[in-house]
Amino acid sequence: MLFEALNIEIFAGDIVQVEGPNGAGKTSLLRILSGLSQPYDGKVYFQDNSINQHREAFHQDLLYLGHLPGVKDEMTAQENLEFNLALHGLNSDTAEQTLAEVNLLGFEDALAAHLSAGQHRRISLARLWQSQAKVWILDEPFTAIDKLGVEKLTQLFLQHTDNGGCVILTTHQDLSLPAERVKKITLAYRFY
Amino acid sequence: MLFEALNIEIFAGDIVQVEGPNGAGKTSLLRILSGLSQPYDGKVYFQDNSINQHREAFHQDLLYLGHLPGVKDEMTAQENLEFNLALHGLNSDTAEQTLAEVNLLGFEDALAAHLSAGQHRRISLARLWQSQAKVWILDEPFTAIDKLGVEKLTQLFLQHTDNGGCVILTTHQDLSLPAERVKKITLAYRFY
Amino acid sequence: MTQLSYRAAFGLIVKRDLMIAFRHRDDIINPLLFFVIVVTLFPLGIGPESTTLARIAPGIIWVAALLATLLSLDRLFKSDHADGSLEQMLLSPQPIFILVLAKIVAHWLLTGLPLILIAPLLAVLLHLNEHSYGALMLTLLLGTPVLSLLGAIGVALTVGIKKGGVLLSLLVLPLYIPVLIFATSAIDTAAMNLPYNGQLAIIAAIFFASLTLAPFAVSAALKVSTN
Amino acid sequence: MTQLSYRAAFGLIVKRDLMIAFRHRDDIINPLLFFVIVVTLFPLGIGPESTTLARIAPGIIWVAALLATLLSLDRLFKSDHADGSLEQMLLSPQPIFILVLAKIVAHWLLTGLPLILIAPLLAVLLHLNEHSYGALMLTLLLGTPVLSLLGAIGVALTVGIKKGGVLLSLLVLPLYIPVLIFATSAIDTAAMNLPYNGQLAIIAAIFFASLTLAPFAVSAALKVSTN
Amino acid sequence: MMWKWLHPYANPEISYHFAGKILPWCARLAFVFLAIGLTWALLFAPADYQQGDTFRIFYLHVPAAMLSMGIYLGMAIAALSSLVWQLRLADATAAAMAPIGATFTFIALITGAAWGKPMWGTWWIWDARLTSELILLFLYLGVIALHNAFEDKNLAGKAAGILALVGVINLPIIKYSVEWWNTLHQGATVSKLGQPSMTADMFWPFVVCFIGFAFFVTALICLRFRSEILNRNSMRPWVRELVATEEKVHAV
Amino acid sequence: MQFDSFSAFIAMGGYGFYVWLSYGVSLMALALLVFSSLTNHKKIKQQIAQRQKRETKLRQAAELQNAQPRADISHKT
Ligand code: HEM
Ligand SMILES: Nc1ncnc2c1ncn2[C@@H]1O[C@H](COP(=O)(O)OP(=O)(O)OP(=O)(O)O)[C@@H](O)[C@H]1O
Ligand SMILES: Nc1ncnc2c1ncn2[C@@H]1O[C@H](COP(=O)(O)OP(=O)(O)OP(=O)(O)O)[C@@H](O)[C@H]1O
Ligand SMILES: [Mg+2]
Ligand SMILES: [Mg+2]
Repeated sequence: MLFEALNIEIFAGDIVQVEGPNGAGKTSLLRILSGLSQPYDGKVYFQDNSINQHREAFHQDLLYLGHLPGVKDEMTAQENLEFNLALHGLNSDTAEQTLAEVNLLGFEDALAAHLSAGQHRRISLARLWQSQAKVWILDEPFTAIDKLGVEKLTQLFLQHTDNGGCVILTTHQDLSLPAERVKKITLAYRFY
Repeated sequence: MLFEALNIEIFAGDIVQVEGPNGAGKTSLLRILSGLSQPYDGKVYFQDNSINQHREAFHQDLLYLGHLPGVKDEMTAQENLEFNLALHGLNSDTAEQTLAEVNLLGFEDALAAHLSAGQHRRISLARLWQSQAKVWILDEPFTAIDKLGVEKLTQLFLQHTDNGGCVILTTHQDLSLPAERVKKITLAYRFY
Repeated sequence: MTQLSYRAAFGLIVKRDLMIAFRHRDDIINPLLFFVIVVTLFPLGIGPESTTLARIAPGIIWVAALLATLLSLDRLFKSDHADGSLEQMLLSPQPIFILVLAKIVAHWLLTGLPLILIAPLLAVLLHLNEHSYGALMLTLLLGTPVLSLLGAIGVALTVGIKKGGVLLSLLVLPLYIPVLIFATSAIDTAAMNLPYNGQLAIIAAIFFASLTLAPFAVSAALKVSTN
Repeated sequence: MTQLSYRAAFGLIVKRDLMIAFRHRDDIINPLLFFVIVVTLFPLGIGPESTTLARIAPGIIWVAALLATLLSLDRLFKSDHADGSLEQMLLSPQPIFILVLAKIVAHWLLTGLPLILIAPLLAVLLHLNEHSYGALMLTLLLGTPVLSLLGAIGVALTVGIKKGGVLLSLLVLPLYIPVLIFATSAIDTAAMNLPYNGQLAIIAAIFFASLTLAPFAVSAALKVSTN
Repeated sequence: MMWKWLHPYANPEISYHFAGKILPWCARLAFVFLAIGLTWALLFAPADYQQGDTFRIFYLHVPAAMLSMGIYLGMAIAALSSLVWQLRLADATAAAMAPIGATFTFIALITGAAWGKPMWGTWWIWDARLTSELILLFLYLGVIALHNAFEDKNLAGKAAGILALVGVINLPIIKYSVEWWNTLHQGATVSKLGQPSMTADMFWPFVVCFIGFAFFVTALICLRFRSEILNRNSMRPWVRELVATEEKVHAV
Repeated sequence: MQFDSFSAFIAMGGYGFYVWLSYGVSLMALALLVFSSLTNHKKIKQQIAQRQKRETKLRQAAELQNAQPRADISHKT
């Protein structure tokens, strides 16, 4: 049992940073919110509907990125992005430009197997630039990303929330955002 | 070809931070320095001996931690640490205290499979507190580690170099160390 | 953002899986070679007399086909799970049923079909009775899709488990037994120049049953095992 | 810091591998069950006549043993590679030769030995000739370590490759053929109540040769494939 | 010393150009010998008094069978020298040889089978020689599959080299074991591979064919060796220049 | 010449199928080997050329990026 009597409401326009030491349960919380894990007790609602009952409608509005990038080594950077976009019903024609956004220009045709840890991560993050989902749930999106990349991502989050989206993320780094824009949920370390 | 005409000498007492954007070749460089990869051209020397010819002597003085923590899910935190210590010829009797150093007190008997990303990483980092190796090569040691943990590690690096060791590490975060203590090697993104 | 049509979603996944396999053409060739090598192990272990070999040929070819399919099952979901793509698929707005069916079809195209094509060669090596060739091909044609469909359930159940290799075979091999029995019995019957429609009909029934039910079982299993 | 003695390093690794296996007892039981299931598939695929079965029993038991070992080989280095422990072992100040030998010994204790213990049961199922039991046990005793040793070379070569499963069998099965041939031939000879020392001596020679050479090949292969 | 003499050929650039020079000559010689040899074999060599015109398969079958084994030996020697003396070029050679050897093994098997059907009444028997040829094919395919599985061709060469060596140690054991096995439970009653009575007018076309195939193999090894060298040295300036100039020639 | 007529040559004393099967399959296998060796060689060269092109593209992109801030400064002053 990691958390008890946790009651969160997240509105359009929120950036929510889930904080807590290692092992506090951040990943577990995000997986429950996205519907990947079933909570031991309790429910998750999206626009007043339980996410389990309206799976497809919820997923239409959800973008989740976990610890693993979900990038296939056997496909090129561009093919990976195109597949990801198409799978989520997005237009995949502009994949090349989107790759430029994440600084992968010139690597479109490189097999993902030949890219570094951070470059992998960038392929999966590229989807954010095209996404029309309202809810972004990101588990440590800055892992392996260099400073410039972190800066660019943070700006994107701002823009997304300005347009009425919301972002729920975990990270151990400080966000370079005005404090009033970020809501924090701090999970403490529970010794059962 | 990632780097050319790179000529580094590292002395006892140095903390060397290898910097560079994603895909610059930091991981590749560290793997070559530790002898895990063979360079395309060029050589690595330790105390005037080529590391390939004096493998065991070099490994006696080396501690390398890569992107992967090297922790077995099937063993408990303590068993993992004890094995790691014994494998490197260290005394494994004090494993329990060492786990306390990395804030895993109370998790000694938890199977590693049940621990979070950061806790995994902590098990593998725990070895640093016991290590008598002179050269520490650490690839993004702060990944998934919370702020307090980062602080504690940084202090340990200082202490290690004060005692005549040296630390070579990569990280995308800034080290909270006086600038004169840290040597930086900046790998640029080479467009071949 | 538009919801993809079911056909488009199905095609998208099949195309991707075929592309990945064709990038490493060995992925298609290796299970085939495994099939061939396993079949040749038996004469080496049993002895070269052609009458004995002919007698046991249907059993050997079918057992080898089961094992080759089994080894190739990993390709179905394991690597997608390991790199996080499976998670992304489950979170996509497409019906899981379609995604699963597409992956199974791609798997059959990549393993079942090649097995069928190479089987006559192995039949020659084992001196299979010449009346049996038709039955061998027909049973493989109807039977290998069943292997992919039932196998998918096993993989879906074990995908979250690290060392699933042997566990998977434990789950799946017993499910394969009916196909094995009816298929070899059809081939044996054909060798005696008797009609084997009965056995074929049963295999066909098994095929249709698993085609309609397996994708649901797989979807449910995936949700559980990625929890 | 003291350099561990070779014996201590050897013991450390063996102990660890055994411990990991015993944590998930399934790891030991599953290859065994696979062995049993594969053997039982044959009566189902071939038919129940006891003379045919007895005739082919040695071949089937041995082929099933090869396949069971093959499937369990992953345990040797794959998971250690996936979580980074292999890297740590290669960077430890212990001679790689010792570490490799220890891992192979642990693997044999966990798969070869149980196979030997359960083999008589399967021999009964297949109506093996009663003169052959001794030969079956002796050939398994000498032969299964060879399977672990040669298999280790294959795993070491493919450890860095993602979809190594089938590739591994391609590399390893041809190398297993001599053991298969001599072992089954010994059992067949024993069934005729003739002496089979010749075959046993050859298997023993293969065993000693691979015991001395395989660890070196494995070390070299590991260095290449983790590069 | 020998090493001094070998030294220039251990340089990839020099050996690339050297292979490029001998390639056309080998190709021409192969063409001439094969044209003469195969015409001779098909049109002018006498039919065997027992086997009739099926004997014309002999002129393909035996050279292919002999080369299939010879190439494996060559590959293993190359792999050994690469491991012992760290000659990077040697494992490029070994890698170049594997697909060629596999093709010849395949030809030996197919021609043998096509010969066996009329002579023995069956495409295949589990005879010692046949079985070990089949296993040889598996060993080749293993080496090729392993080589393909690695992205980095330098590593691929080393790994495939280790496997080729392990295989070559096993080859005599396999051969011996298969013979042992076969003599022990020999049940098939088909005639053994007959030692044909070779007359001169059958022998000479065979020799010409064999030489032709040998040149053919050498030419192919040169060609594939060149590809391997390029693949392994793609970052070297000389390769980049070479490719760039050829690109320009094509563009014009 | 061992054969009286072309049809006798094709028939090969009744063994035509086997002889021509052998020769046909062998020639095809060898042709395939030659073809794949040649295309492989070409493909490798193409890959190297393609990579070179990509690198020049990247280098130009990098130069452009480096040039831009300077252009800004000159604009201001
Ligand atoms: C698939 C079937 C066959 C295979 C795999 C096969 C394989 C071989 C091999 C490995 C050799 C050895 C070459 C050497 O010693 O250097 C050989 C030689 C030979 N084979 Fe076959 N063979 C097959 C069928 C046949 C048949 C059906 C015949 C004729 C009836 C035949 C006639 C010969 C002859 C005459 C030689 C040369 C013997 C010598 O002088 O060493 N082979 N074959
Ligand atoms: N297996 C590989 N084959 C070919 N190229 C590779 C391979 N692995 C990495 N590279 C290339 O080498 C370069 C350096 O990779 P490396 O992993 O060393 O980067 P890094 O500096 O550690 O990056 P990050 O900060 O993202 O971890 C990358 O540009 C990548 O394209
Ligand atoms: N499979 C599991 N079985 C049992 N307990 C688990 C399992 N996975 C995680 N836990 C426990 O749940 C707690 C929370 O884990 P979680 O991964 O959510 O942490 P986290 O906050 O994401 O940590 P980190 O910052 O290290 O990523 C941990 O204390 C861990 O012990
Ligand atoms: Mg986490
Ligand atoms: Mg890195």
